[in-house]
Amino acid sequence: MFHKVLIANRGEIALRVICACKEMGIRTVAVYSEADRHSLHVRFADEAICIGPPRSAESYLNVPAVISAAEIADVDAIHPGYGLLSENANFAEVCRASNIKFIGPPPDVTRLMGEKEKARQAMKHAKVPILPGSDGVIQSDGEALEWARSVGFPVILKASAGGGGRGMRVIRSAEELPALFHAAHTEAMNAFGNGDLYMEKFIEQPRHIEFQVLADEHGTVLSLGERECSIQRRHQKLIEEAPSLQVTPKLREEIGRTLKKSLEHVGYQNAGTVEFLMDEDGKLYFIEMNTRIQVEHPVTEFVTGIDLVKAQLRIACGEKLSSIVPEHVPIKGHAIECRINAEHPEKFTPSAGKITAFNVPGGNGVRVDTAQYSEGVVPPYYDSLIAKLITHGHDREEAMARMRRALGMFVVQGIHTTIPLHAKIFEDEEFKTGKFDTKFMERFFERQKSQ
Amino acid sequence: MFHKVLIANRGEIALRVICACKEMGIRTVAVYSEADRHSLHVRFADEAICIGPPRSAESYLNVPAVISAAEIADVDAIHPGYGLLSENANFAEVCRASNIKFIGPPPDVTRLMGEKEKARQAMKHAKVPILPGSDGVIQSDGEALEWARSVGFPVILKASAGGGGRGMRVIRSAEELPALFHAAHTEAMNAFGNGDLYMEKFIEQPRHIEFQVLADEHGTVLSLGERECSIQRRHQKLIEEAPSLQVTPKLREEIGRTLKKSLEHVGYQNAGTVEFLMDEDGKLYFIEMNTRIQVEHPVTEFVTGIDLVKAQLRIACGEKLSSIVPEHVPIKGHAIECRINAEHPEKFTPSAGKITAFNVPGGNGVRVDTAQYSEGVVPPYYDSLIAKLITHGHDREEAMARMRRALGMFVVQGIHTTIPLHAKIFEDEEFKTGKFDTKFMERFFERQKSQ
Amino acid sequence: MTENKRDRQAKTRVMKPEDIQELKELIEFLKESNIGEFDLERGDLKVRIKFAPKPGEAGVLDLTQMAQMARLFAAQPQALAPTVLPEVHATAQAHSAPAATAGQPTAGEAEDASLHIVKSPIVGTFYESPSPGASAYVKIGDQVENGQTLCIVEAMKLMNEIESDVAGEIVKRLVQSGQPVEYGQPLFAVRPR
Amino acid sequence: MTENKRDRQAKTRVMKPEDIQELKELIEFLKESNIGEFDLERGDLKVRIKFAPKPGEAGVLDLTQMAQMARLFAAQPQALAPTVLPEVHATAQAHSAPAATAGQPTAGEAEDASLHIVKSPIVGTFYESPSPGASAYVKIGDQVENGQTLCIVEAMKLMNEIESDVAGEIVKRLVQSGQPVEYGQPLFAVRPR
Repeated sequence: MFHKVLIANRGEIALRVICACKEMGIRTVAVYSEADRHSLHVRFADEAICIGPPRSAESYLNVPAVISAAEIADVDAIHPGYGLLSENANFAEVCRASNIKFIGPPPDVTRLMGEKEKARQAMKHAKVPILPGSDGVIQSDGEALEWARSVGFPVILKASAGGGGRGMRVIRSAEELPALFHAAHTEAMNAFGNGDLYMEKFIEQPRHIEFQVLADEHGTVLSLGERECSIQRRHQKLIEEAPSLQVTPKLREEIGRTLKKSLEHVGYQNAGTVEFLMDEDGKLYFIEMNTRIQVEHPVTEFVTGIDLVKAQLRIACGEKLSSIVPEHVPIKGHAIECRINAEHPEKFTPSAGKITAFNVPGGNGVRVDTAQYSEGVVPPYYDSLIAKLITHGHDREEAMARMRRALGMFVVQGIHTTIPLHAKIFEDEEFKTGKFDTKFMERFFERQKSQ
Repeated sequence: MFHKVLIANRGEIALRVICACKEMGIRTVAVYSEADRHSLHVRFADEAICIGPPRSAESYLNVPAVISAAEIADVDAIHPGYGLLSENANFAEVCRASNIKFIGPPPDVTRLMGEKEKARQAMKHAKVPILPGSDGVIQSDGEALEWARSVGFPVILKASAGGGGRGMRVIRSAEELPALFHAAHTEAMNAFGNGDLYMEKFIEQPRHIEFQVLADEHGTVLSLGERECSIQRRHQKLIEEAPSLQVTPKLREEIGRTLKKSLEHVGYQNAGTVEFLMDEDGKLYFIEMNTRIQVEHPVTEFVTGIDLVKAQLRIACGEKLSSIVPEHVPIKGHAIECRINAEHPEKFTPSAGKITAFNVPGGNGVRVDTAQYSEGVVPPYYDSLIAKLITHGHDREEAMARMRRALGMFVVQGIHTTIPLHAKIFEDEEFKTGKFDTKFMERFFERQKSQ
Repeated sequence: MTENKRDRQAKTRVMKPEDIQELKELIEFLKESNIGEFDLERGDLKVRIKFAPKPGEAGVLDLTQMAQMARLFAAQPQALAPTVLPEVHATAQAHSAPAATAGQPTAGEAEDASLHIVKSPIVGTFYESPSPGASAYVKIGDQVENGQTLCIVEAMKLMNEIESDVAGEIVKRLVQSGQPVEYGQPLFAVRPR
Repeated sequence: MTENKRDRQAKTRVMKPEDIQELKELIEFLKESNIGEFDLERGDLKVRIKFAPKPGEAGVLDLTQMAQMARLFAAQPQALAPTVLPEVHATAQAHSAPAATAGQPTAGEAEDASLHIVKSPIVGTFYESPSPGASAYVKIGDQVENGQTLCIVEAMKLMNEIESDVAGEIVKRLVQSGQPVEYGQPLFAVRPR
């Protein structure tokens, strides 16, 4: 096992990785910016090195500073956490050149998955279902109709030359297609001087569902089931769950098999997450892959009993998946995570400042991942996530009930947080049913307003 | 289900019960003494009623005050927690007379188990193994030898008339018996004017092992496996684990069956714990039964996945065990609990006062049950337990590693706590092996001194 | 912080930690109450309070604030009183009536520090008269003697007569007949004679 | 706190560390409470508290305030420094050498506030000379110019020459050749001229 690992991150995920290392007997090196001098990841690491001023670009994103720190601390490996340098293939390459193990996939795989269209094609090639799109420009309404029929309505027309909704039309039936096609064409021509259109399958009420995978360095990939991440505001996830109520054991099994094959094919390594959209019929379409540990990994840990960060470390050390994870991993109960952000719960303005009171909930079935504390400071330079509150129960009902009581016992003063927003969402009838899609938050805000 | 429950307790267990009630949609009523006005159990209950001055005798142990509070708050039931009124059969009877459901066994069962000798006889009758003792006085060394041979050496002679070690002799072989018998007889005669002696089986290195049971009000009892509680200082438990490394699945099964039969026989109801001593050969001997939820119940919750406090509430409501707990409950992984007491970690003097900093550890596999917080006060009137730190892992190794890192992240300032003591115990080689007995702490202190 | 202040403090250093704690609580309270200036002397107790001129916010104290102040003045075993965790924002904290006023005199009375508060020595239900329909033991304006029964608090079907622990005039009854009361809850304000 | 202040404290030393801690807390609190004046006498207790006129409520920052805060941070990294969690008692915290002195002048140097500290602008390894065996760029007592190379900090196999940002006399070298240094770590104390 590694002797010493540098954690190239901050906040709760840095502390999460430090915890895993400590439990495995690995020495830890924290790096920090001047704004994070009093952070808990600095406090609880075995060593800590200041790598720059507050701005991320000059500290946490400063590759030479991070690598230098790794060199002077003489570490075996770097864990990048999420965000920051975690999906930077160049950083992974510099690590390799510096003879430091980057805990994540090889640079070329990161690079492949980073280029969306290439990733799409790679996955399509490996028989992972992707959102159908026309191969290039659709020339006529006749061709459009043919293509639409091949994937089924609704479809969406988009202008090849532009964005912003111009030249865009959702088409729900063959009857309305010709008129909409010509309208879109004209609009695109007027807006961009180019009337070219292409088409995609359109999902009216998509769910965001993602699959957690682990892959060792010996060619074996395993899927650990899915997470339901449809509760988002402006594409920022707020609440995540595992499992998804919409994913049957059969579908989970099926996708798991497909992912195993396709990711073994591309030579994937370490932890990763494959994101899908689910349509109203429960069909999944690949969108993209995140080549790192994910914010919401604890819900998977709760229902599988597998410590994903420890698994990352063991994989990076060359261990085989078969010695880390049982071949068949049953999904046990239901877990939900709320992201507690330092934001105004209605206006969503960031709320930096000093925390004057901080009481985290505990007790049965409750997990809190945070690097904050009473008298700690939320600096204005970084993302607003200050804590993750995760609950587990025998079923979704119990996990929700637990979350309600835990939210009620989570006291943060001195700054605004999204705790009150979460408390309201957990009282929402639509949320309670579990039948929602990525537009849930829009409807939720409408309901709140009308009250 | 109950509409409203009064929690006749304070501190972490009061909050624990409040959490369970909240998750079940039951309204909660806290009672508190003047010293606990700012406690979290008061803060987080739906209602709170001051029942008296700081001294327990005038508040938490004041039956009329508690019952009055229950009446003015119009509750359906009272949960007594542990300690205080929890094993007071008279209180349970007053509850019954006041038409308030006492969440625990019926008064007569509590009373039976409260009288140790009667409890022993009842269990013996039901074929539960008890520590063998002579039926009354042993008249001669010949009779002593015969009895000793029937139970096997070592045995212990005790004076019928007294205590304090006078007239007491441990006998390890037949050869030394006659001399020791006469010495004990003479000593007892000199000390108490009465030379009568009786004998018991003697266990050189006993382990303290207890079994958790649940019993519904329809005659069904289920054992949920054991806890290892040998790490004690002056009969106060410090660390508890589940499962015990010394209990084989076969023994667990066997004891479970025996307890089921015997407790169904005595008409046991609700949660309870059956305490045993284990001898060097792994044989168990009944000592006593605790007719309440236990401080260390979370380790059982971690390895069985069963919420014991919720089970108590559902049982008290008349639910059948079969609808609460699966018939076969597998033991999953290993859990350990450290009792964090407000005591000096070496001198064990109580340390009341204001907590100036309080950072509880979180993350994967860590549970904290506490009613304390930064700026909270530990009053000098009650027991010193301020928090329970519980970790879970795939095996004992992982649970211990987790405990080490969690202890390192548990910051309490302003008062002394046993956290540093626990940290040292978890570095102790004997502790790490898991091969210890109730005299562990004596040896541990010796080792510490010699360092 | 300025050295100035530190020096001044250093000279006046006769404060125990508990005192500082009390002061902090007092200041916290004054701030919440929007008070601009506050003087206090102890010898024969003088108090001067000046509210900060702030339009829109009334300079009126609510019940709990006033009670808090009374507690601070009383300066009794509260020395070790903890900072209360601030209110949760997420879920409503619907504390029952008795809890709200727990052990503290209500606004009207506390204004007049010369009043004596008779508190309930037990948890139970308050009744002003010996039986339904009967006239009250005492009414506002009555002169009562030390030891005179003022009311009943029923607990566990037992009618407990609550006696006055002072002689004087009943100025106010602080609870309604039939209302549940907790330990230490103020029942009557009495002007001692 | 600066050494300056520390000294002054030492002189007026009639206070125990706990007292100072308490006082600091009190002052911190008064500051937070926006209090302008505070008097206290003990003989028969007099208290006088006067609140400072509020320019705007502190506490939660909005966007514009945040920008302000960002500037504050930039100007003076420690300005808004949070209370540090007190040391853990359980496990030893073996922080590496660079962390220990992170960004702060060490005792000896800081005594003289007139000294200028040259800090490392990057993380790396400090070398006093251009190559092993060569003589040091500068030694104690040397007069240096603004922009003159003082040392090398090696980062990722690159030798970065660190220049003086002041003209004056080298009073002390604060790190050993070959020692790892972190961002902002003091390297030299220079007496400006």
